[in-house]
Order: sequence, then C-alpha cells, then structure tokens
Amino acid sequence: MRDIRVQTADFDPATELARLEALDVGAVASFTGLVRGDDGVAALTLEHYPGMTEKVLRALGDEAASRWALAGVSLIHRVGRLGRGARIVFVGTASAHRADALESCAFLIDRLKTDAPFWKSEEVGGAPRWVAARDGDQEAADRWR
Amino acid sequence: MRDIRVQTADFDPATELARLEALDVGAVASFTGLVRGDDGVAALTLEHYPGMTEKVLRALGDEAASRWALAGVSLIHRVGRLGRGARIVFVGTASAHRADALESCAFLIDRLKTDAPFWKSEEVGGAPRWVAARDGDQEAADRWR
Amino acid sequence: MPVQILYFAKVREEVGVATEAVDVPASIATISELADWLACRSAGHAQAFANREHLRVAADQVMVTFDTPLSDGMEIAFFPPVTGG
Amino acid sequence: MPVQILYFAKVREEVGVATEAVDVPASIATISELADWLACRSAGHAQAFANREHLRVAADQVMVTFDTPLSDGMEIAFFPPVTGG
Repeated sequence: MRDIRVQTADFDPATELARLEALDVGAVASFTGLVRGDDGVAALTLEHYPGMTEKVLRALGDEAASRWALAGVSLIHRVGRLGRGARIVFVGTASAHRADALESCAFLIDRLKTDAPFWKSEEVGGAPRWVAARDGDQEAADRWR
Repeated sequence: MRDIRVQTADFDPATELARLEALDVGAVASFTGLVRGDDGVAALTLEHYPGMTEKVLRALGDEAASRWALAGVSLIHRVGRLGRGARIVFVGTASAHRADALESCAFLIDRLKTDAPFWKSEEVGGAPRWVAARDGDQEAADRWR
Repeated sequence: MPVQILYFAKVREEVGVATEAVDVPASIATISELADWLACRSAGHAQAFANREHLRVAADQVMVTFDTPLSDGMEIAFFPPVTGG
Repeated sequence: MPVQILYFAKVREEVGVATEAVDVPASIATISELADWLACRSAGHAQAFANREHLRVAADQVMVTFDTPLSDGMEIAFFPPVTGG
C-alpha cells in the first residue's frame, strides 16, 4: 500500500492508521507534525513546487520500501494557510518488524524535511516571514545517506 | 500528560493520538503492535504480573521523560486472549521536537519488550505454546542503555 | 522466614501453582539459595528451576539477579524471559 | 535556447514573478552561467541571485548542482533551502 498526497484539506490520522493496521502485518508507526502553538506563531502558509513535490515524495517512498521490509507507506503533506495546532504532515509505515516500521518512519520525515520542495512562511504579530532552514534538519537527513 | 494502562479491552489509537495532538507541541509519534496474521497464529494469550507491570511501565515513562523533552506519553498494553489482527500495544509520544518524539517512541517499545513482565502464548493449530524471547529484542533494548 | 513466591507463564505451568507462601529456613540467604531449596519441593519445581539461564527473578516487583539477599516478607517472582509488546 | 524558469518562496518575492520563459544565448552552458545571466535582468533578480549559498536549484524537477549543463527546453527552478515537514 502506497498513499502519497499533497493537499490543502486536513487529513485524519485515524483513517491512515486504520488503513495501515488493516495490512495485517503487526507493526505500525506514525509521525504527525502540527503547527506549534508555543512560539507566538498564529499561522503558517505552506508553498510548494507542484509536480516536483509529488515526484520527491514518491521517490522517498520508493527508497524507504527498498531499504526496509514495508507493507505500507502513507505520506501526506498539506499546503496553504494552516492555523495554530493544524496538522501539517503525516508519515505512517506498516511492517512485520517494529524496527522497520519505526526506522522508515523516521527516515521519511527526516528526508522529507530536506528534500521535498515545501516552504513555510509564518505569521508573527500579523506580519509574514519566511522560515529559515535549520542545520539540524540537514544533519538528521544526512544520517540516512 | 502521562497515560499508562494495562487492560483487557481494546484501545483506540485515534483517541490516544488526539490527546497527544491536543498538547499543542508540534510533533506526535506512535507505534502500534498487532497480532500478525501471516504466520499461522490464530490467537495470542497475554499473561502479566499485576502490580509489577504497571510499576515497570511507569518507570519507563519516567525514564523517557528524563531523557527527552516530552509533553506527553501514552503507553497501553492489553492482556488476555487476542485474536488475529487485534491490537496488543500502543506507544505514543508528543514533543516540540520530532527527534524527541520519534526516539522516545522507539525507546519505549524496545525497552517494554525486555523489561515489562508480559508473556505471550500463541495458538497454532489449536494448541497453545509459549513464545520464546528473541535475542534481537535484547539487542534493541541494549542500545538505549 | 516467611516469603511469598509467585510463578508466571511456563514456570507457573511447570510448578503447577501460581503462588505459594513458604517459610524459608534461616540458613538460606540469597535468591539463588532459595531457588535451590524450592527445586526440592516437587518434580515440577525441579523442572522449573533446572535451567537458570531461562529463568528471571523479581524481588518486590523489581527485576534482580540471583545473588540478591533475601529479606523477611519479600515477594519473589520466578518467570521466563518476558515476551510482551 | 528556450528555457522555462520558476521561482519559489523568498526568491519568487525578490524576483517579482513566479515564472518566466527566457531565450538563453548559446554561450550559456551551465545553470551557474544561467544564474549569472538572469541576475542582470533586474534589481530583484540581482538580489535573488546575490548569495548562491542560500539558493537551491532543480532541473526538470530534480535537485541538481549549479555546474549542471543546461539543455534545450529545460524547466529550471530556483528557490531557498526547503522548510517543509
């Protein structure tokens, strides 16, 4: 099962988990990223590169499936304006082995952060500003290379 | 938020995820373990050591909270007879940082596997047999020590 | 010295009971010595305690090693390596 | 040589347009040379291309380095380091 989507609409982690559980393989891992409410950011706006984004996410799904024994991968990323507490990204994996599910889930979110063409602009005090890339994200992605 | 439970009843990962998301911190990771349907096992029966089990799970929650910046931990383990595809265990973590959420989630399931007094008996062809401990589980737990 | 003994999983099946309250002779100082003493109680006990490598022990609900000293009124549990999760 | 140029995020704001179809002189062989040539189109372009270290580039929707050769009809996108997830 491979479910890879870029969308403005919200998604339901429960629906995604249920699809992964239904694969009947024993281990399901997930990661959900949300707009944090603790740093004065009222909302984010996510821009992306249509076409390339989907291509990169599919390639990451393929790489995960080649490195770990996976029965299923869900990769959902939202774009557009997202308010405080809104879901941004979901990564879900299913495997017969818990290490495969957990590691591939971490791999997918780490590599998505540096490889997929999304850009966040945040609203603080009414004014939008572009979010700067973090060195830590590059380091987290590099440990999978 | 700390939610640690041992129960015969099923649990709903969606409810647990929603509680973790409501902590408003940005990153939620989860692991769900289920009875695999691919190796001829019709059902599992899980026995545990009441009292000690809860104590060990609470101690693991405390250790996770001391090692990573966590806003929430959910740790639910079922006991009793569980049919094919049934949920066995849920680990959920919430943090402001995705690495903290993902690593603590892996830590909790790895250490639960070797430290918490649960024992699985599986039914194959009608006859129950005790599941043997796996060396790989010990190795997975040892990397966190 | 009164001690509460608990058995779980395969060990419980071999011994034939889940719990037993025993009065341990004063000469027995460690869990290891307790295990040797318990092994003499029945053929089932002997079988359960035959291979220490496949046996784990908890004292007052904390996993310990067999050289742990025994105390009055302790709850001692013997069981196989755990297999939850 | 016709090339389709795309700009995203801060780079798009600096340049002032999201896309432009340009006809690149035959002397321009690499993406690096294309960037230098585009930088001369306006003050906004100059600003966007001033610091290569904060610029990423994709050719036909694949992340590449600036020394990549340019081909006829390529889709070249310039953007800041990505910040999704």
